[in-house]
Amino acid sequence: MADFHDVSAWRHQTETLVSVIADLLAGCRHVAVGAQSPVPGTAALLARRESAGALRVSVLDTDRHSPFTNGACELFDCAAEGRIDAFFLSGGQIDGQANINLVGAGTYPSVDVRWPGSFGSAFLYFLVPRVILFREEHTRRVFVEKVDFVSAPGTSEPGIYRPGGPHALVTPLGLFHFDRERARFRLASVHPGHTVEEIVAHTGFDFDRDPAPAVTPAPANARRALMHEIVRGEIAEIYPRFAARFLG
Amino acid sequence: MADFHDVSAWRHQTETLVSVIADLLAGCRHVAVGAQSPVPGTAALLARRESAGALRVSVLDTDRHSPFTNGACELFDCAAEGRIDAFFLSGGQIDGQANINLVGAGTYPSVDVRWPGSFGSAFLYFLVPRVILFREEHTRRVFVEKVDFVSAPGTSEPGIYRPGGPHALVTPLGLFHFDRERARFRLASVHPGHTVEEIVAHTGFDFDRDPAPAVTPAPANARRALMHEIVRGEIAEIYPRFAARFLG
Amino acid sequence: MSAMVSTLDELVAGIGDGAMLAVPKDFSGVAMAATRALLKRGVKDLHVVGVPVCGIQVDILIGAGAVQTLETSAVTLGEHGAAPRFTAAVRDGTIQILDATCPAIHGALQAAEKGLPFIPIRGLIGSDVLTHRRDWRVIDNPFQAGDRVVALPAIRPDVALFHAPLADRHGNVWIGRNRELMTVAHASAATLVSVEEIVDRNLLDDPVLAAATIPELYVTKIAAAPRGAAPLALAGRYPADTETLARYAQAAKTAEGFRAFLDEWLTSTT
Amino acid sequence: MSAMVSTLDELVAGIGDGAMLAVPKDFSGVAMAATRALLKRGVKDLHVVGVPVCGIQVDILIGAGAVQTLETSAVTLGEHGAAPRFTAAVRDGTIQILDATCPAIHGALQAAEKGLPFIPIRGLIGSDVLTHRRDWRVIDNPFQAGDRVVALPAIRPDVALFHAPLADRHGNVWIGRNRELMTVAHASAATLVSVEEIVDRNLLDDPVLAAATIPELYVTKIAAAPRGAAPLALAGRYPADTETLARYAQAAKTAEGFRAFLDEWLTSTT
Repeated sequence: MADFHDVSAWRHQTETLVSVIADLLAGCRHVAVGAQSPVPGTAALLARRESAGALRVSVLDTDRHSPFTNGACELFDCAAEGRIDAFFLSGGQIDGQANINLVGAGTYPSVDVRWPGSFGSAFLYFLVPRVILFREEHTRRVFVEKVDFVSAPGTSEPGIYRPGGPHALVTPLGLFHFDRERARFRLASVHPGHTVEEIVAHTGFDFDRDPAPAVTPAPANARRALMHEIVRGEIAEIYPRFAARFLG
Repeated sequence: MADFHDVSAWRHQTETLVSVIADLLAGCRHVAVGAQSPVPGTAALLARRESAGALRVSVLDTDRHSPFTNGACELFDCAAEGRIDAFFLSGGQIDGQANINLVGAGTYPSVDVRWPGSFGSAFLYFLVPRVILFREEHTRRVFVEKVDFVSAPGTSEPGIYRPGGPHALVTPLGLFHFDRERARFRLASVHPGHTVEEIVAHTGFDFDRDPAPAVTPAPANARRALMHEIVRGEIAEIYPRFAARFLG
Repeated sequence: MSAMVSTLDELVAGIGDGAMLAVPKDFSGVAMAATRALLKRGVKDLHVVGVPVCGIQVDILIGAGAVQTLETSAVTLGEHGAAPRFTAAVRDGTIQILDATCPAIHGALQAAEKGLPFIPIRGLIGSDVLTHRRDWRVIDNPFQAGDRVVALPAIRPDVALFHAPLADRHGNVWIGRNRELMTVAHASAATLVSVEEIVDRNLLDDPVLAAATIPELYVTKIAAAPRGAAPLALAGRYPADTETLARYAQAAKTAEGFRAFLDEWLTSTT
Repeated sequence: MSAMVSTLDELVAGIGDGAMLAVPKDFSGVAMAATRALLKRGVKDLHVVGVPVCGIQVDILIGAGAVQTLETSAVTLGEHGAAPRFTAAVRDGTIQILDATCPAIHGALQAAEKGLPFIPIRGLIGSDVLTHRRDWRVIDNPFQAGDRVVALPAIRPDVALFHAPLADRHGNVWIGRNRELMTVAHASAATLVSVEEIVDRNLLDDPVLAAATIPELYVTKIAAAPRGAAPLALAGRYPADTETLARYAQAAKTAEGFRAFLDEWLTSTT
């Protein structure tokens, strides 16, 4: 699904994803994004522009866009102090309780497929109030009923210190909100050109939905223009390969 | 006792104290001294010269003589890691179990006489292997049977993590070693010009002693010459007022 | 973001009555000019945390009646002797004193910096420092049976106030080797900094300066205050004004002498 | 103290078989040239700690059979994809993997730096990261009934090995913003550093450089190695050699391809 023969279709989809994610950042004061996350990065910079500077965006592992000067621990310390409102996580597997698996498919430790590892997820998922799950592959291989390894759990028992957790899941097919009380996703909108049936067919876990979910609104022209400006400028500097593909 | 009408007597005594303390540092790799501790500082620099550079001396709160670059916590972290072999402590009161009181005389908290506070003693006394107690006033007011407030205890119960503790006590009258097993001081030598009786008369706690304790040896001429050279050079830079008085 | 730059009066407006206020030791950048502005405005019931010890700044705050609680490892005027107003206040019972030990202050601030509820510390067991700290606990080392260790709750100051050599208009503050200032800025809800000099360029653009710079993310406001640490020294900038320090040490031995010194100091500009 | 300055071969002589070896992440100064010297000499049974993640360096060490245990939060070649020798070794069960999470590695090293037996950390409870770490414990927060928190034992590496831009002949090493290198140097019994450049002046004499310098007190040996992080980038000095990294990512997909790459790399000089 990540292989687009049609670059313009990819661009169109990417615009939708960026727009959806930018909306999810409304009201945040500080969002951190990884150095290899161009779509969330573009969305964060878009949201910053639209916030008239009220939103701070930190791009990790870059000298110019990271505010951190206290070494590699500072992102985590900063999150634990409540100074980061939103962050992005993903997973090789994500299940219906929003558990994420960044370690591998199969039986741990000698898994059949090994992924890099949990990174900071087992910490940040607990501490960042608005964690947005983002995955560009929407298949039953990714969205499973139960992950094989819990890098970080979607919910915690009462009594566990957990100011943070999953807020939403964004895929190329749709946007889901996560209900922490019910520990379930609810389909919030279906992206243009896709259907509920398609989402159900490609999702391995059960989720809540309205009889007729909304269609994700296409970004307004003004927002699209702003997006292109950001990609030409700030994004080209941080994620040059993504920017080149986006701009053609 | 700190008021010397006779400066040359003070110089003579100071030479003895410096010499005694330098001997106590034999075999150390790293000694730390405070920025307001000229006698221990001179002794440490003397021991460094005599060690042919094997002894490292860190003078706290000085830019040039402190090796620390990680802020005010680094001395304590460094000690806790076992990287500091010797340190100096003192006390408004010191008792026969080597408990030290840097807080005040009387009933805490509204003590009759308040001193500055415990500084790092409640930590360093546990962690630095060779803590040398140094006090330039030898009176029953200082050397009491039992301190009114334990800033840091001389000994600990079995099971308490304590690689460090009191090694010796140096005063203008004599040198005591501390026996951690017995939790008692033993008079090791009496400084020239003083007597056991004088020490007993001015010490408020009971201590062990041989029937005829040794006399503290006067520093050899070579050592005295070296000491003067150090005071003129390194010490004059760190403790200018002390150096001026010492050199006349 | 020149909204970061304020006057000294605006700076100290961020310190309310009853605030927990963290201040550094004499050699790390004490905001004396800002302290004067604070006392001129009037402030009371402060819970002062000395990181890890304090000197003339806190002695003046105590003498002026601005301090309710003091948590510190020591108060001293250094070579100028005892801190007279502190000593008198302890004797008279007019402040609450929470005696600590230096690494406990550092550790508890590092716990706050890391968002930890507590941090363990070695030492202390068997001391009266521990005995009188009802807010500390002795716990078992979970990795070694029978090994007990002290647990310190995190210290989360409302405000950190200090003085630094250099800042930029964005609010980035260069602190040099006084790394504990970064810890206290991370640990505190608000950080107020007076500086010798505010420059136009962005300190984070210089990789050498950036390495010892507190990012504006943690800084609430800055104010220019040349010689803002005087009469204390600022490393690399100016030495201590020993005459004024000695005069203070002498004057503050009595309440009247202190009051005369304070009146003069509050109306002076350096 | 030019006894501090050695060749790369002498530097890595300090890493014995079975050592616990701490290495930094790709953007913090990976000692690639020193790693080549280490593999040329031959080393085995390493317990590698990735601070907090690792990349091509550790993938090569694993492929060469030098690693027995790997403690890390991730192994990845970044934009070049999965780490093939790591992936194969995990699948085949030829290394022991201790999966962690980034702040747990940092916290456990900070515990060692502070001489603490353990340090608490938030998060983790309910994850399989915790389930599989028999060396971690869940304890009660002594300050709040019912609040559980994970306790991590200190990580005390035998050796830290990394690459930095600058050192002096005394062994003082400037690290810039990569402050975790100071933590790992403090935490480790020995610290070995390759550097781009060794200068004659004392870095601690410059107050701006000193603020981001690891003092020689913590440094065991240094060796000059221009472009010593290549093919990885060194911030402010040179970019990544993406061609070599891509070639490695492709070659290492098979054991044979890896062996051919390794043979070539061990005999090359850059």
